[in-house]
Amino acid sequence: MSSGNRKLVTIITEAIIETELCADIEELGASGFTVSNARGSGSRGIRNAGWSASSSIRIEVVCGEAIAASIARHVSDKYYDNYAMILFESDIKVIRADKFT
Amino acid sequence: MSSGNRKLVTIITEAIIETELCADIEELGASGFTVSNARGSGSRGIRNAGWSASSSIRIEVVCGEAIAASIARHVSDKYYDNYAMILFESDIKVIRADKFT
Amino acid sequence: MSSGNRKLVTIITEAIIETELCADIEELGASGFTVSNARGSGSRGIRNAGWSASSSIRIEVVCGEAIAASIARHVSDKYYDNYAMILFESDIKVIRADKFT
Amino acid sequence: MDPVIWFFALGVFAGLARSDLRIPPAIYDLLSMLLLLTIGLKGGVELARAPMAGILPQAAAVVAMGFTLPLLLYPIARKLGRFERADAASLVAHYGSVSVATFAVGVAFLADKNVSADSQLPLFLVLLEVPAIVVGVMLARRNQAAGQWGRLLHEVFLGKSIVLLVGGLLIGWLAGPIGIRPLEPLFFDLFKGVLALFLLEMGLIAASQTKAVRQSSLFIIAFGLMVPVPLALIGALLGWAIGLSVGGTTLLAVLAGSASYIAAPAAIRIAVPEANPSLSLTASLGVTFPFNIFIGIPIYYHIATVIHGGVG
Amino acid sequence: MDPVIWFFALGVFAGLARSDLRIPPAIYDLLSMLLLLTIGLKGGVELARAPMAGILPQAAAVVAMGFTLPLLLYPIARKLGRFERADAASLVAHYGSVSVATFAVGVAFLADKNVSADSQLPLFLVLLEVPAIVVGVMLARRNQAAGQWGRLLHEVFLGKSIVLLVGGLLIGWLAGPIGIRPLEPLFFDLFKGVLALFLLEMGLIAASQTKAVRQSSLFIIAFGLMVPVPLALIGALLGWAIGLSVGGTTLLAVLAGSASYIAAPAAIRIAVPEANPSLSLTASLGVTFPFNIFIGIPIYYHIATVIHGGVG
Amino acid sequence: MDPVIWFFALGVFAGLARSDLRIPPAIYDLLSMLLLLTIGLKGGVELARAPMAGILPQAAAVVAMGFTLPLLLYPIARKLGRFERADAASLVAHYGSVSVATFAVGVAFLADKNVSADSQLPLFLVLLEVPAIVVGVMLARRNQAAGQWGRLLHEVFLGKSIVLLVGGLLIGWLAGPIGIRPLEPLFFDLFKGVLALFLLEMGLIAASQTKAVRQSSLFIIAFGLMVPVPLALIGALLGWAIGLSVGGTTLLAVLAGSASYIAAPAAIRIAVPEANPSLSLTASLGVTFPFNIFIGIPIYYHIATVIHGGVG
Ligand SMILES: Nc1ncnc2c1ncn2[C@@H]1O[C@H](COP(=O)(O)O)[C@@H](O)[C@H]1O
Ligand SMILES: Nc1ncnc2c1ncn2[C@@H]1O[C@H](COP(=O)(O)O)[C@@H](O)[C@H]1O
Ligand SMILES: Nc1ncnc2c1ncn2[C@@H]1O[C@H](COP(=O)(O)O)[C@@H](O)[C@H]1O
Ligand code: NA
Ligand code: NA
Ligand code: NA
Repeated sequence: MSSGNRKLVTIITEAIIETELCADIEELGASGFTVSNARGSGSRGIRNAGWSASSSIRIEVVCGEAIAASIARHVSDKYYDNYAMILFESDIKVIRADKFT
Repeated sequence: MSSGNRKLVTIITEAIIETELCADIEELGASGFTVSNARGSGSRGIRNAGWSASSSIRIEVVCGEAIAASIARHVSDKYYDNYAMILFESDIKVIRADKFT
Repeated sequence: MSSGNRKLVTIITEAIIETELCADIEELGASGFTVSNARGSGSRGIRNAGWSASSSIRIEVVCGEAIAASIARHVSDKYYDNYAMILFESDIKVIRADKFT
Repeated sequence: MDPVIWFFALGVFAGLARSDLRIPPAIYDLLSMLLLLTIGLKGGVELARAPMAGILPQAAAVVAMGFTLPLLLYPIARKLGRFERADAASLVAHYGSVSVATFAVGVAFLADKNVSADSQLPLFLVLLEVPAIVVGVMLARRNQAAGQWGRLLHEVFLGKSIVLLVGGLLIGWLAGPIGIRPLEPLFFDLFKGVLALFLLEMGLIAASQTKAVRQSSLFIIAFGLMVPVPLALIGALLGWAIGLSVGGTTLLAVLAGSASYIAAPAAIRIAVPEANPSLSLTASLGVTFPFNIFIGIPIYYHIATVIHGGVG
Repeated sequence: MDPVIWFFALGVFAGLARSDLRIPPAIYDLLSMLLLLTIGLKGGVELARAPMAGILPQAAAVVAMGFTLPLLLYPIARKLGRFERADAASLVAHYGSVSVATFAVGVAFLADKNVSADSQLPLFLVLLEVPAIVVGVMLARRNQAAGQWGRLLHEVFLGKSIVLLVGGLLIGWLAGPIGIRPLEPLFFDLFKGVLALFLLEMGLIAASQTKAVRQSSLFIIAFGLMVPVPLALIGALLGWAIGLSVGGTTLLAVLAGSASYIAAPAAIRIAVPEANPSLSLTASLGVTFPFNIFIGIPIYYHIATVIHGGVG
Repeated sequence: MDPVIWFFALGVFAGLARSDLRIPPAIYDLLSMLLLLTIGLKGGVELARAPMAGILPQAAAVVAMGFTLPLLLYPIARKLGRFERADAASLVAHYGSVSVATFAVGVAFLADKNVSADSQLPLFLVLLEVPAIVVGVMLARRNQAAGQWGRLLHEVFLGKSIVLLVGGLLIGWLAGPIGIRPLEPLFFDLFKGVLALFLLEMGLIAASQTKAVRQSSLFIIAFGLMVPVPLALIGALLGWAIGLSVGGTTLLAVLAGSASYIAAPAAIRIAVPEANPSLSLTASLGVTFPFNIFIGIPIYYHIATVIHGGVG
């Protein structure tokens, strides 16, 4: 069981950009991503899943430091100003680390 | 892209107190929160989303150390004894850190 | 409010093994677990919740280092080769730490 | 036996046999929403036909019963059950309040027998949901802070079941028998089918309670089995006394003999969080609900016909 | 008043009173899917009966109106509202486009009055959804990159509402009045009930907009209240001019006077992300939608009868 | 062509065109639950009418076919397809087992043609679901631990599709044609509409398989296209031999020629996890399902009429 240190990048944002954002993440070199539904409140008001047009998603990406940095940069440049969004990063240890670039 | 260190506070608890708990969190000074649905099992038995009255939620709050501590204290004082609940904290790095108090 | 350091083990895998995997986790000594629904993409292709037979789940377990290690070992031995799955671990601080073995 | 009851049995079987059959929560919400609106609309349409005059004193009597039943049960729970005050209060709140699903099965039972019921019963269903919860909370904490009470009453009166029932009543009453016609295919024609699916889910839930039932004290099981008939008898006598028909008397008995498992648990969880929620739920959902739909309702109907001199 | 409107009122009440009543997103999706398919199928079946000959020039006129309305509104938003270009463009895209739920309430309104409408109206509904969005995006960015346009048109033309409407139209047209019969119980008989549940949710959503409405500028509220009738008048005149019946004229007025809150927000969110989405949504959902279903539709029907000389 | 088939086509189109049309998983669960219960209930009601006497030997013959078909296919998958043992076993388990949705389309097809079918077919549907899976697992691992077998049989026999089909059969049989009447509006009248929505989702799913189909070996595509008709022919001959009507013969052919994509994938995923799930799924869902509903079913009906001497 090879295990190693990686970054977990979490993005919470509007469901409407799911397709585009996931495509961007793959393009930036991440080996995968996980999406789940969420709702919440932040600087740009309440976002409630009760009405599909304004629901949120949480995207998680396990990746190396370099890709994490480039996701953070790209995503914040491209979307942050116009879409409700937060992005954070934490340190994790993954098993079978070799499959995460 | 300003980034900085913050805490991620995660609370897993009963769906029935969502409204009240979220109001408390905002009152304690957090700039936002994210809620998603969950199910699980712990010291207070199985909680299955199949029956709405006993489903769980997971609340996540990104905030500074002081607010994290006050959330932990307040929430555990007010709810821990009577509601199924766990609470934990981890270190994260957020982009646009200035917006998280 | 006693608080202490623990591990958060996160497993993202196929929904079909939820029952079995959760039973394993309890058997390995974890005091509980939390499950939520997800979708995603990884080395084994796209997994979309749109069709129930191929949806994913995310399981989180709060536990001590020893149990975290045994979960990682057991799970990766038993499931990793045949099921779409990733597993990672992070450091957290929990309140009422005594209840997490 | 009415086929909808078999759906309950199917759910219990699937649950006990650990089948992977599940009703998604969203579907459960849809089904219960449809049931509540249907009962409300049906009652409202009937009320539009009936003279409102005589209903007020009847309603007052029904509300009085709602306050009385939990007070009758409380000593039993404290003395015989040796329950802490919070747990006893929670239990009597559940049994004083009512179960919409049991009521719906009662409605279907009467429809099968071609027995009609008075139009005000859905109104009584609404009226009976609240008083027992209030009594339960008062028993648990006599010096409740005022702010908490506000929140509790809000929770109960604006809980979705009351909003949908009362909303349905009003809409049915405003629309009347003709205005409601375009809504009938969804709300009236599908009623039995929707009830069947709902009972399938109820069966799955009841099965998930079996472990709790087995672990619970004998008292809880005995309570769940033996309390409904006496309560229903009180309901039936009251129904007869205030001049309801046989059908109406049966349904009032069903309401009195049923125990809440939606409104009461939610309200008590908030107002009396130190009560153990699984105690009351085990009794009401795991014992009394199945008892009522299989055994209780036919008994209550029999009681109603006897009281009305229908036998002999 | 049509009882489905009361469901909207019930939703608004529940939302304002902060009831815990919620429609799960999956159920909202089911309801809107059923409405869209029903409208499409109904239109398709009617089209199968009608001669297609005269429809083409009518359709061209309707599309022309779709391009014109937002251009008429744009100066108002810029000058009177003092909006930035992006916000003004977003607003006129919403009001130039159409609301399926308002259309459905219009259809139910006419059915209640036993007024029949021309079969091509669902087709016009589809045709009117797109042009205003295109105009809005062009107003916001005249030098839009070509790649973005591709994505936008894809988003709009293959958005689920158009796919279901056009798909329903085609299937209804292919199946014809007889082939469609086995589908009628779900899609036609349940229509009003489904619409009622949908409006319940719309009421909850509208109530959640009240805070936004109160915080928004007076201009937005005035815009939402005063723009629909003139727009509807244009629609009614066009309907009369191209030879529609009173019913068809009413529905074209409804389309013109309604504002989009599904297709337009989604498309604009992608094509003009710097526009503040809550401005347009507050106006269309929080102000214009309730205005139209309570007050607007009867007015538009009155206008249509007057134009057709039906009064006097 | 039956309009429900167009819904499948609409789903495929929307999926290929990357529309944002999605059916929420909870709705998919509701639709499949309704279909399974409807088929079960319908069969049960018919069984209540029919004499049970002759059915037992027929059932035995059908089960024997269920064990035989995968054994016939296995050498093809191993020799011609050069598949590993696990993958070949998985593939034949899928094709030996049956597809409820294909069966439902077959039922709708016959209803359109006013051809009635024998009442025991839903029973045969249940009986055919299991044997092929058992054979597949035995082919994959001859020395399977006993404990695993227990779990597998549990998974299959208590999987939700069998629980709902058998439960529906029993309830329909207990209720009989009169007792079932109140359930007809939901389960029988809406059947075609529910099937239409279900096929819309199936179309979306099939479209999502196109990438897998394109990437898969030619063998998988050829297998998915060429195996159904011979299998269906076997089914038709057996149906004729055991004395079924033309309708019943057609449906048994449909069952034989269809491939499972719900029960089998789930069971095989657990019992033979080293098999690549996308191979079998691509064939059964991406190739055989569309083939059967567009082309196969009419052919099987033709075969059945020819065997019964209906042509000439
Ligand atoms: N402090 C926070 N903690 C947790 N989640 C947050 C926080 N702030 C914002 N969010 C989430 O991120 C989404 C977008 O945030 P914003 O762009 O600030 O409106 C919100 O709807 C929340 O779900
Ligand atoms: N060790 C654990 N790891 C992950 N989640 C847990 C754990 N213990 C409890 N939970 C979650 O927290 C909820 C409440 O826990 P408890 O109060 O211990 O019953 C459970 O239903 C689980 O969802
Ligand atoms: N790099 C990643 N980051 C986040 N989630 C991932 C990643 N790789 C895989 N996953 C998730 O884990 C599931 C199984 O991964 P795999 O076994 O690689 O197909 C995927 O469907 C994703 O939900
Ligand atoms: Na009661
Ligand atoms: Na408009
Ligand atoms: Na087969």
